[in-house]
Amino acid sequence: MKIIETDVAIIGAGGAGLRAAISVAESDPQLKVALISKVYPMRSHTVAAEGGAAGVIKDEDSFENHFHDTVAGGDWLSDQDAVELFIHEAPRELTLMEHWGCPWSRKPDGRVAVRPFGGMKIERTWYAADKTGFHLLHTLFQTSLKFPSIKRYDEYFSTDIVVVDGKCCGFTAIEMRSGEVTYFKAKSVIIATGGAGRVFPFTTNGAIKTGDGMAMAYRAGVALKDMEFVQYHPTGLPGTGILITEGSRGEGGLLVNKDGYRYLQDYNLGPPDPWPRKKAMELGPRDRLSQAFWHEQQKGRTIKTADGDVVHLDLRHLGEAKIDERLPMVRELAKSYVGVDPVYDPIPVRPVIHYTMGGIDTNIDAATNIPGLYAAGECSCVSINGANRLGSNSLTELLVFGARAGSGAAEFAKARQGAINESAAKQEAEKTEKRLAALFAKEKATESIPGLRKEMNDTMESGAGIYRTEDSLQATCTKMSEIRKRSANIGLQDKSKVFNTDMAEALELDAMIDVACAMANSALQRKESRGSHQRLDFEARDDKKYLKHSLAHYSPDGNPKVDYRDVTITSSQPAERVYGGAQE
Amino acid sequence: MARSNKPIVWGLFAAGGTLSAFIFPAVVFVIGFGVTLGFYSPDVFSYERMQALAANPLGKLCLFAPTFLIIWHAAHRLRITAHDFGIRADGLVAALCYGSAAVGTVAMIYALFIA
Amino acid sequence: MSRDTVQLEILRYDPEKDSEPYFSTYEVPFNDDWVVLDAINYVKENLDRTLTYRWSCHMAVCGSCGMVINGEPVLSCHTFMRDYGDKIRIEPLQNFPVERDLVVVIDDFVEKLGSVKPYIVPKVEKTVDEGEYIQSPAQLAVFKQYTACINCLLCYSACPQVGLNPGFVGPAALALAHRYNLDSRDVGRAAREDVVASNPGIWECSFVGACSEVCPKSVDPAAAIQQTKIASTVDYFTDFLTPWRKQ
Amino acid sequence: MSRRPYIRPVQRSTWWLAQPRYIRYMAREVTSAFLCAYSLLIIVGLVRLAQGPLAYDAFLAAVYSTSGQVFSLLTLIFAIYHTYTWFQVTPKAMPIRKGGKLIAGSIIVGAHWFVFLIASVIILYLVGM
Ligand SMILES: Cc1cc2nc3c(=O)[nH]c(=O)nc-3n(C[C@H](O)[C@H](O)[C@H](O)COP(=O)(O)OP(=O)(O)OC[C@H]3O[C@@H](n4cnc5c(N)ncnc54)[C@H](O)[C@@H]3O)c2cc1C
Ligand code: SF4
Ligand code: F3S
Ligand code: FES
Repeated sequence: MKIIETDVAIIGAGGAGLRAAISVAESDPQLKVALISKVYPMRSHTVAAEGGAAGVIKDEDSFENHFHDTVAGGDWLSDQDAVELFIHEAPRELTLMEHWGCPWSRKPDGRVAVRPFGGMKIERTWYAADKTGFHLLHTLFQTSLKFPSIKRYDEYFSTDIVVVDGKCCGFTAIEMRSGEVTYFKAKSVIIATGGAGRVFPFTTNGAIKTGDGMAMAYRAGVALKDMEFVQYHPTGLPGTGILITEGSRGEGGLLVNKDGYRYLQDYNLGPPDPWPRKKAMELGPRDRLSQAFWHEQQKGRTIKTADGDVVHLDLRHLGEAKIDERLPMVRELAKSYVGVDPVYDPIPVRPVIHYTMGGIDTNIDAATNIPGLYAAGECSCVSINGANRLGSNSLTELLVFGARAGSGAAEFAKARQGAINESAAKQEAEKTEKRLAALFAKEKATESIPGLRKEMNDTMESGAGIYRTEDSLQATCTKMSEIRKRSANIGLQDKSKVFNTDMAEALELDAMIDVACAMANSALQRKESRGSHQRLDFEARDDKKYLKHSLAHYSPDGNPKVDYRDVTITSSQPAERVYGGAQE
Repeated sequence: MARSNKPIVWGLFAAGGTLSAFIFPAVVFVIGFGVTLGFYSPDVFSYERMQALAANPLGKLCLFAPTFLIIWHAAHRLRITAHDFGIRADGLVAALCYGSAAVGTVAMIYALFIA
Repeated sequence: MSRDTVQLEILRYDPEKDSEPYFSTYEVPFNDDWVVLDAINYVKENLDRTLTYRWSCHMAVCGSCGMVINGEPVLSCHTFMRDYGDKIRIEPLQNFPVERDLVVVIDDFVEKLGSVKPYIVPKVEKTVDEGEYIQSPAQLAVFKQYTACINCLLCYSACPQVGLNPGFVGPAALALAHRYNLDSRDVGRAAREDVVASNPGIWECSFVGACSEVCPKSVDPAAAIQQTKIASTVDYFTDFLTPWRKQ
Repeated sequence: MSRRPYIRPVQRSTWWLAQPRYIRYMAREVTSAFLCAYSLLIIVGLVRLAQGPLAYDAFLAAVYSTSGQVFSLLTLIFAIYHTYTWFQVTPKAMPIRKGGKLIAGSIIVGAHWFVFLIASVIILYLVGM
């Protein structure tokens, strides 16, 4: 086994991982940073984010506003100390990105422009046309090239965290091109592996978002927090699940049902003003909009297509010039993938799995309960997003907490006492090698990887979708633990060492099963409706029992133990979430 | 890596390319077909007239400058084209191309300014 | 024309088994809405688990699924089956070593990308507390197009000079250098010239223009390179004529 | 080591036959051969001119001979192709902005052709004067 020694190792080179790497490099150029990613950094899924990143910048806006929008948007499940820190750091991080060259869209006076976003009281979403994530990611990647202390290991697939005597001592990863298992011996480790949308069949998430890092931390003994909260985005293209950014509604796009009626007014989101009113109608929060779709569908007022039911997103009244200036990518995507030019026709859209609010349990410093192990970005749950993330908060989150994880991990690495017990760590690391060898050696596989993956996707959609019930969740939990068992019988048809994607898919499936089990079980046990977690059998929010974070603890049989922790409340007591005209 | 000295030849290439784009079709037409198609009377290119042109300082310049730029344009592009055709002896090719352009330039100087 | 199936001829190469690449043919269902990547995924899920290729976003933005389809470098997630006939020939990107099947080795490109110093060298250092640099929409428009590169490498596959001269820094990297050179916040041009204006830099480009023709994001690297050539030539002569100005 | 990246050979001298766009490129590059030859012809003419009337008239006769005419015709075709390709790419090499907006390439190309026409007329006129 190859051993690579470093001070700080970062798994994942998306927005969060790159930000963390730069943060380490800036805090101490002497520290060696290893940045590991299963794809080249610029392929990370941060690249797909379109709409923008939130941070208070306008004079008429305030930190209180951003705080309140975030906490209320999260249905009071956010930790308010974390939110406070987040909103204060947000404009600083976004400004820093500007200094590093991010081509933010500008106002005529040359200052950064902001646009409205769902659930936000005032425009505070910084954007770079409708390719914000793309620009952030490339700016971060290119800036990272400036630092000689950052050494990248591209296309290394990381598999297991190595823990010795309760402390994190690095992790193992497979170099895709050679198939070789490598032990990264590190004083501190940051997990920044992104979300897990691929657990579901219809998602905006790229093929790489399979929850690997969540599963690694989970198996190593870190709880997965609030996993029942999975966000549907109301406007995905049917068939592919390609996202039509919320920016399109921020610019004034309208949602109408098969009768051309702006149905959101029937769900406490009105009045239907012709202009975009903040926090109302099309600019309501994502959970409410996706749920409204479900109700319309029940009432038979959606439009039937070969790729499922849709509603229409109408941008025509914006005119060609504005669409081309502000939403060029939306136009391009709609034209290519559904054959609709939004200048002339409304775009068919439907809710699509988008974001995992839950993730690796960390404190406000991005640290997990294992000393030396940190997490940031979508894979983590510092708890700013609560039960429903507001659009454009997560790009900012990965900057703020990526940076924080970086400085925390740097401090930890410098202060760490005593050498890593290499032989014990190597022994741990060798387990990965053995597991892999067994996978390659298996001759008679009775389960297929795509087959099992499809079964998982289907049961998650049918049982743990927009609306959930005891029965549906119970069925999914049972099915998931069956899938967990059957997954022991998968094998590889590809036995090559070089760039074996059959193997990668097997490992990803393994991770997704763990994550799915945590989601389904956490959802089953939360007997209330809150944010994105809506139960038809418990329609009300229940603050007495469930103003709490759920914590799923790993169990090999796929039935995690779930316990709870109080939410941190500083200044905002739980209240009703009101949107639409009623808010004023 | 070191900065290249190619700007010298590339500058000539670009200037010659631009100039020839504007005037060369007309020039070729005039020389090749002006008389044979009956566009001009034959004495337009008579020895006396041309001699007078070449004796005039402005005429000298009009003959020399464009031809100079165009031949250097062509020499540089030929060098690259040789490479595109798989000839790898770039040093030799460069010497030949630029060498010929230099010889042409000297010949012109001789014809216009010395002889 | 309605069809039931389409044949995919895919270049295969497994370094552990094959001495050189060969084509395998797969029959896949025809689907009007499918991009070619969907058909390849169909093969991987149903016909051959060993087929190896890269992809992630399925929305033409991550840049990982570049392939040569019927001779033309394209993004397979943005190329529709309906635009092809009954046979589709799929090969890895040209001008890169083939690691396995459709996966090529791009280390060399990543190295070159870094070599042009693709980051802001600020004119005046500002702290975060001093706020953002002022940049007008017009100043932004000057370089915006060159920020759109997704590093898909279709241009490296299309450019013959990349194949003929392995040292050539190449279109995308040079376009990125140009992007920073044009940014009103940046003063790093002189530092970038070491690589950009060297022989393997812009001077290896003979303006074939294929790079811009295949670019899925309208970056137009050919334009970037020609503009850089002009600027570098002007620099060269200014330096030559006014030697005292050189630091 | 199981890695063994396969390097596909590059056709050093015939690569350009692979695609129409490469052929178009090579046609453009080959214009230089004609431009070169014709400039040499002009230079020879100038030298002949310096050598006296006999030499010069022989030169003119060569230009007007059949092979001379064929050569001129070929050169004319390639010269026009050179002009076409050169104008076509100028908007790329020298984009012009006005008020933050790029001026359309077709306008720049059109302006070039316009100047080309005027220049050609002037040349034709001046020579005949
Ligand atoms: C289509 C879309 C649009 C969005 N729009 C917005 C928006 O407008 N505003 C907003 O705020 N948010 C938006 N989001 C959400 C936001 O983009 C993501 O939450 C965020 O980018 C996640 O970043 P990350 O750094 O955590 O993870 P990613 O960018 O997903 O990066 C994960 C990294 O981890 C690596 N990795 C994963 N597993 C392994 C492994 N096993 N071994 C090694 N490396 C591994 C990957 O290679 C990758 O480098 C959007 C999301 C999507 C999908
Ligand atoms: S310039 Fe265009 S073709 Fe080249 S890598 Fe960038 S996006 Fe791809
Ligand atoms: S194709 Fe190649 S030669 Fe130049 S213009 Fe583009 S880089
Ligand atoms: S899969 Fe991302 S560009 Fe094609």
